[in-house]
Amino acid sequence: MADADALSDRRGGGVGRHLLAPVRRLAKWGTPVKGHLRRGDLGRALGVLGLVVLWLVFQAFNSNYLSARNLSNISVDMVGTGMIAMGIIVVLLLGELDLSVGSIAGLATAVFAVVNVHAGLPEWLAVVIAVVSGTAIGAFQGSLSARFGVPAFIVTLAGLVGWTGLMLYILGTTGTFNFDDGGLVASLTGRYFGDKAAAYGLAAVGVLAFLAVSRRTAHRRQAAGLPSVPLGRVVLETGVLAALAFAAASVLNHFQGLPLALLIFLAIVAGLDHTLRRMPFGRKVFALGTGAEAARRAGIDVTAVRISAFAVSGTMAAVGGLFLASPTASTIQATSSPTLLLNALAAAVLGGGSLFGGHGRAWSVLLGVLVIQSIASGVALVGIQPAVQLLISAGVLLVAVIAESGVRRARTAHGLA
Amino acid sequence: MADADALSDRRGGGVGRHLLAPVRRLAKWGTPVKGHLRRGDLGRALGVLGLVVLWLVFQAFNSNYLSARNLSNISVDMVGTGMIAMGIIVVLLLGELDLSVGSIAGLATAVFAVVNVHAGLPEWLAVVIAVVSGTAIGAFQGSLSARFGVPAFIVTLAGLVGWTGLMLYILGTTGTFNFDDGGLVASLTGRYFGDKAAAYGLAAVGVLAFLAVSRRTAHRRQAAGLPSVPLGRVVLETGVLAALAFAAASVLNHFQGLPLALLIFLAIVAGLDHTLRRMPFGRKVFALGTGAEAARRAGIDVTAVRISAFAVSGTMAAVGGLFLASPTASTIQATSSPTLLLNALAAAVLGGGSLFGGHGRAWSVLLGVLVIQSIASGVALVGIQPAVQLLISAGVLLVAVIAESGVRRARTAHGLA
Amino acid sequence: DQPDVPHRKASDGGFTVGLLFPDNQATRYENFDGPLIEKKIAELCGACSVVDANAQGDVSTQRRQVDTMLVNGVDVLVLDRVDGPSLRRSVQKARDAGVPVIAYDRLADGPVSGYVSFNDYAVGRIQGEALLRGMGRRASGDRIVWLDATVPSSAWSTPRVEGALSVLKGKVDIAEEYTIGSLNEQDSYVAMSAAVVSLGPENVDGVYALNDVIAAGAIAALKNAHVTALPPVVGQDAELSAVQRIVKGEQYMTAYKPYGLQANAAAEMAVALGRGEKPHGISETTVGNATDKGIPAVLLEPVPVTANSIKNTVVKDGVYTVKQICTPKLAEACRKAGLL
Amino acid sequence: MTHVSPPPLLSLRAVCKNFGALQALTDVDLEVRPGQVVALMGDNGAGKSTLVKVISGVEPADAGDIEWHGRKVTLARPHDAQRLGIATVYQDLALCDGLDVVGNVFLGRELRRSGGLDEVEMERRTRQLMDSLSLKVPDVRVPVATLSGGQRQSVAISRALLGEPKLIVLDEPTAALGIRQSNHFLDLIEQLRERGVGVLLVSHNLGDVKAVADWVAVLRLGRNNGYFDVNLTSQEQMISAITGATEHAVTQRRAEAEELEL
Amino acid sequence: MTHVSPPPLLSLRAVCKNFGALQALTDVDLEVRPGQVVALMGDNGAGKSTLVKVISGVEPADAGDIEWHGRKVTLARPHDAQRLGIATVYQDLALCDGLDVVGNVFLGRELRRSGGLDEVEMERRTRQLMDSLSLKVPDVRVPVATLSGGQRQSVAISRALLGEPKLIVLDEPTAALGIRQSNHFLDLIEQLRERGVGVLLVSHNLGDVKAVADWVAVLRLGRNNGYFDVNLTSQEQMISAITGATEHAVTQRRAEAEELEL
Ligand SMILES: Nc1ncnc2c1ncn2[C@@H]1O[C@H](COP(=O)(O)OP(=O)(O)OP(=O)(O)O)[C@@H](O)[C@H]1O
Ligand SMILES: Nc1ncnc2c1ncn2[C@@H]1O[C@H](COP(=O)(O)OP(=O)(O)OP(=O)(O)O)[C@@H](O)[C@H]1O
Ligand SMILES: [Mg+2]
Ligand SMILES: [Mg+2]
Repeated sequence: MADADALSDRRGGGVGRHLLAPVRRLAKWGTPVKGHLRRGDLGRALGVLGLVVLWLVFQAFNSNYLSARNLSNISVDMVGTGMIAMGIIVVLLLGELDLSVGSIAGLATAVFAVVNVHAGLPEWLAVVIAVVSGTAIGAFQGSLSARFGVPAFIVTLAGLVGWTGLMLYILGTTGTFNFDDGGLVASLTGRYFGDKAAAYGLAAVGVLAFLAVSRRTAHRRQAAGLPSVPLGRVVLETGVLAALAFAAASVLNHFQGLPLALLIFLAIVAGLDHTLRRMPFGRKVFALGTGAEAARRAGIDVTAVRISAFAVSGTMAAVGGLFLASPTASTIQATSSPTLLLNALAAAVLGGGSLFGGHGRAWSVLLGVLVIQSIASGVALVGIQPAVQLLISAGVLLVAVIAESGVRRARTAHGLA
Repeated sequence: MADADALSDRRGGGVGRHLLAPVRRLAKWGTPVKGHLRRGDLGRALGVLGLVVLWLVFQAFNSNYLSARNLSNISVDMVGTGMIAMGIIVVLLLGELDLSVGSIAGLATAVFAVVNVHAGLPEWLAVVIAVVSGTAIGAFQGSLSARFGVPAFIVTLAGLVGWTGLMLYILGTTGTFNFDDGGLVASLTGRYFGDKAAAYGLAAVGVLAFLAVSRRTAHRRQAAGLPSVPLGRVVLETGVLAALAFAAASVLNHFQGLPLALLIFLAIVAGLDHTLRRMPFGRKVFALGTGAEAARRAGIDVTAVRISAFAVSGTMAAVGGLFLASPTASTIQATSSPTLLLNALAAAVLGGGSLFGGHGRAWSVLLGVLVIQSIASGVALVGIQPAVQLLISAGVLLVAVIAESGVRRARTAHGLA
Repeated sequence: DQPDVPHRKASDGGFTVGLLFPDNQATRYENFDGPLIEKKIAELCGACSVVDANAQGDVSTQRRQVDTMLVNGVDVLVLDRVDGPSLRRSVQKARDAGVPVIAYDRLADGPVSGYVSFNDYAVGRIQGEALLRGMGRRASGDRIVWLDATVPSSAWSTPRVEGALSVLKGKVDIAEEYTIGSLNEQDSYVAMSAAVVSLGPENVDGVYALNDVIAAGAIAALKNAHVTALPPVVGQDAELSAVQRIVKGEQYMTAYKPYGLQANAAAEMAVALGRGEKPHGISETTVGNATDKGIPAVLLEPVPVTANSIKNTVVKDGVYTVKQICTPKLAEACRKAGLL
Repeated sequence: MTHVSPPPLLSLRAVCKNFGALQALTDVDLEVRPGQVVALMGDNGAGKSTLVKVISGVEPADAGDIEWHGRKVTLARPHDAQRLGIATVYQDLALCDGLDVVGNVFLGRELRRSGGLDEVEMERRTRQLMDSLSLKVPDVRVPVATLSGGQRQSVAISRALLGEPKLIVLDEPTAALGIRQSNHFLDLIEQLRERGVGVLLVSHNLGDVKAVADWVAVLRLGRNNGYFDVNLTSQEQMISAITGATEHAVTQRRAEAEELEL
Repeated sequence: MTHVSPPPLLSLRAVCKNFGALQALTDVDLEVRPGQVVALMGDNGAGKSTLVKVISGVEPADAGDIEWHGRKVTLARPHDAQRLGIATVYQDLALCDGLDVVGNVFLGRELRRSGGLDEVEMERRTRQLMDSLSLKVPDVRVPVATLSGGQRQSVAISRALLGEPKLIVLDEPTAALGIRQSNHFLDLIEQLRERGVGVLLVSHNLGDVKAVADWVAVLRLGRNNGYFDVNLTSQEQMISAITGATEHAVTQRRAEAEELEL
């Protein structure tokens, strides 16, 4: 009663300065049960299911589909698109879109070819120049968008056309360019680690790292008195991961071993995942994506973050372009940029990288691009005509977003928004 | 003092129910001076200035540029892109983007050709079917976006690729299709009203209509006790409009007279402008663009409005496609859709159609597309190489958005946001 | 930079020829056709001038380029149309303006005054013959992979396919057949990789590739699949990189179309038409398109290029110099092929 | 007594609403009669705004019955509520930032005349409405995004008052209003009551509530926690119910009273 | 007297801010000293939030001087204000809707440990902070978009209290808070005062202001309209200044006093 008095008194405009006696704590009724359904689980489960169904369907059409050779091919061929998709994820997290990635990829290969073949610079330097020009282009687009407050989709639509124009201009009358098919870029997709220990070793390292990080986090949370993931779940997750990793390693070893391209891809995915989820840069990207003005008021240099994100996207596009150019040792065709963009975006979306800011893990791109490349490979093996291939690509993107939207709704309904 | 008492009393939790005596009205200190700078004026002035500069530059390069023949050509050639741009404006007002317009335009021409030439339906029916298929595609994309809560740029990116695939599929191995070059569609851009009275009459009707509407609005506002545009300004505006309209009519009459395409375009622009600014549908589009949840809570059927807007965009894309196909009497090339999209978007943005919802008049597209087509014509006359043309297209879009952003900021600074 | 030529024939006999090229995917237009035609016209008519434009694969661009050339007052058009919709209205427009149109490489619809191209049936035939020869040398199986384009815009690619089949039918087994969406190496690579997975790397005995770009992608795929003894691959166009692959022994053959002959024929026709003469003297045959019959035509014969005929074909015609072909890395292979 | 009195304007029975595992509303009952001002109070996160959204059709209930004039209705969309005559001022206002004041006030029920919208009449009425409420905005033609917090709230209130709502639901409508505006607004609520409009007022301000409300319904942790006659209940009792200091006494009494009535 | 007292923490002199033709602030002066709670009052649209944004560097002033500890400073970006030790609760809260509570509280000053962010420690401290303020959210790991109005305000307040601000600027911080939470918050302001923190409190609630403020600065139509010692001024005087009933008396007195001081 004394409490209540004090309350009404103060609220009622009295001048007294009673200190409110501590009141009973509210019951903690609101904590949702999250143990059994962590964010993204549903999406990943759906993705894996979809992948399995796809594989079985294509296998029924062509019995070589699930051969070690073809699976290994898929694991290499997906890297180019996957790299581009990872860049797109960063931009999607900002709540923006980069339509120019396909063109940047093409332009980067042209820059590489011209600098290497025409100007005669060594390959490694040409690679650096090509990648840095991707970075610069991304940063340029990002800064235009940030400084003039112009939506990125417009700036990058101009890029989609403009960088293609620049590429054609650089290639000049030749239209296309071949480079050394025994060189550095060509070996990006041509090199395999034949030693069986390589693939298995990588699988083992990955599984152990996962286990170590999970356990350490759980310990620290317990020490801080916070709820933590139960041991059972960690064991389960580690088991699933180990099964997948060693199965994949075994398949790869049945063909030519661990591809260099895959190794690089996994390393970059791991790095990007860590950057996005565990580093301040990633937090800033998320913040901008879900509230640009709030982020600005929190003292975040909004322009810098935006420019960096687009620079990452441009860089990854250039890297992806080099991987895509690697097998044929020739520049990427200018006309293919919309399809490239579409595939990369579909991979990013399929991987569960929500388009609405706030979600999206780099790891999930791995799943997304695996699905996309599995479809591409199946379509090629079955020999579907190109017009229909375009329809299929479009359909896959649509299915991806609709599935993603379903997952998002399920998540919201479970209070995990 | 009695007032103050009542105030503090009530605020302070008293149970009395005094009626607050009327208080002195606040001074109307906040009304910004708007007479001299109405919304959009700055953008339009900048646009006209840019157009004049462009014309002079191209004329310096090629003395045939400002010939009546070329100007008349421009007025006809701009119609296809202009139609598409008008559809884009509606979607931009929603705060969305339709990337598929170029592909829909191409697909519509393919549908027309197949239905007309292959199936042998009469031309008018084939036109209706082609346009309706554009409407249906737009509505389909809009409903996917609305029902699944998927950003339209993704759905329409899938469309950009998918409809091209469908077009190629429809055209089959032929890759292209020709239709009657003396028929209805061909005459869309081929027909002129040679009678001098036609062009001048249209100019006169337009000017008089503007004057009548302005005066009536001013009268009604005065009658309702609201501030209204002063007579002097109306006279000035009418004068400027009359000068422009009669100059244009005279140029057209120096070539072959009033083009049918231009007449249709002006009629559709007028209709769309009225719909967007003076009809409930337009208001709903604006509302959704600046606050979808608020619009929903206001009882607006958000899904229906979204679907309608995309249906308009699809329809206009199909119509634009027919106009673009008209001069060659053949289907539009599948590969041209990104450039088409770019040009239409640039026209929409250049015209001052803000991308951030809330602004954008259909009339301004006229200016935007005139600029775009003037550049296209000039670039062709001067003989610039295609790779550089792509760079120029991209540059124009960038300049457009940067200018638009400048105008927007100036507007905000003048409290007209 | 374009001279203001008065509309009809100038008194000194000089006039302007407009060249319209479709795209720059292939290297030939800017490197060969354009310069060669220009050179020949200069030879035949000193006072004449040439303007050119490239539509970069877009039909609307090409239409506008025709309009522009008419506005600028050219007297003859040499039109290599975009591979797609015809430019019937543009051709008609030119005819209405009194400007004759020569269809170059690809036949356009409308009132065309002349046609210069290669015999596509023969292209297919020599590709087929070479493939058989190459496979015979290996004497393994008879399974070939057929890589072709999706836009075989009827007029020029169907005869090629017929020509090739006329040789190959019954002699080989077309084990896998792929339509390449767009003519680039990446798409070809994807298709060939699929073929290798389907057939097994050791079961590809020959590859029919539409042209050299497709051949390049196919060879890359075979190499990446670690096929050590490459099967014979045939292509078309005699691109420099293809000639180099032939030197290296990766590609078996390319169908070389001596652009010089084609350019000369077109230039002769253009000059004749520009002077108001009939071009029938130059042509050996006539063809018909969708609208017109009896178009005077020059159909030239392609030449197969294999390792031992490089010297006598592309090098002899001055298309490429030995120095261009034999980069330092290829020196060894060049010596083997007798180029160095 | 029950069979002679007309059925309440709005009555909710056992309304539930979950957000995933979180039970925002559990078996909530509520009644509002014409000419009655019912205040809805409760701690932060008690579920008041969720209940408001249920009544406005913005976020339909998961379970429970809603009756309007004694007849069962479904409120699945905002449109459903509006058609019945329910007007709402949301806690987050829900204005279209880019539309001007006139556009927001008339959104969804624009006045028309031959040939399109009647902008002149809408502007005139908006000015009139805002003047009559002593709500001030610099200009009715500026986008609401540029308005101050209180001015925005004024626009939302004007919007709700337009037309002739039968039930007006107000979610903390005076939170951003100035002293004078608040008082004027409270007067307005009384005028509404006199015109027979039902009012559901969410507020944290006991003073305001005591000043205008007839009844106070208290929510606590998503459940009913008391229903008081303002004139017969002390502030202390209400605060106890809101903060949970005493959960039984009052609820008990109310429950018994209800049992008798049925 | 002037030369012995330390310079004020923050002092504004002749600050002006225009939005186009609209003069939102005209020659506004204001001082806050360490350990002082200054309330900023005024009618809706008086310019209070605009002044708050000027002080926080969100919308820099067009003219006028800002001094911090007697030294002239430029507040061109939010970052500038933060570096000085100014923490702000905005009227519109300015939270990142998609980030969770922990993410919002620590936004822009995340804790790090080797290898990245220290999520565990941030979560622990957030829980601690919210508990100590008796501010309740269902879970510190849900996105703030799903929180109730009051819960969101709690997050914004926690955010401002984190670290050791020297000046804390509060724009209607209790507008959405419940009774208990409001009171607890007012206690907190007193604790801040005792720790020597300067507080600028924007509020429409005379009760709250009288309860915690030392001084009341009144804005009217974007200009200073009085500066009162809370203990020496009646509510009526303040209301008059706010609503403009009497514009001279008080301002006059204050102006004279200032002249003497200078
Ligand atoms: N969309 C949503 N998703 C998940 N949880 C939600 C959602 N909306 C509300 N909640 C939760 O439901 C509970 C009740 O919220 P509500 O907004 O109804 O509270 P309130 O009584 O209006 O509080 P306040 O006085 O702070 O406005 C809160 O715990 C809130 O976190
Ligand atoms: N960005 C802006 N553009 C134009 N005018 C603005 C802008 N921001 C504020 N204003 C105007 O400036 C004036 C002061 O607004 P401000 O938000 O400072 O008022 P306030 O005192 O905080 O009012 P409240 O008590 O309602 O929150 C208002 O008339 C408002 O319309
Ligand atoms: Mg609430
Ligand atoms: Mg304010």
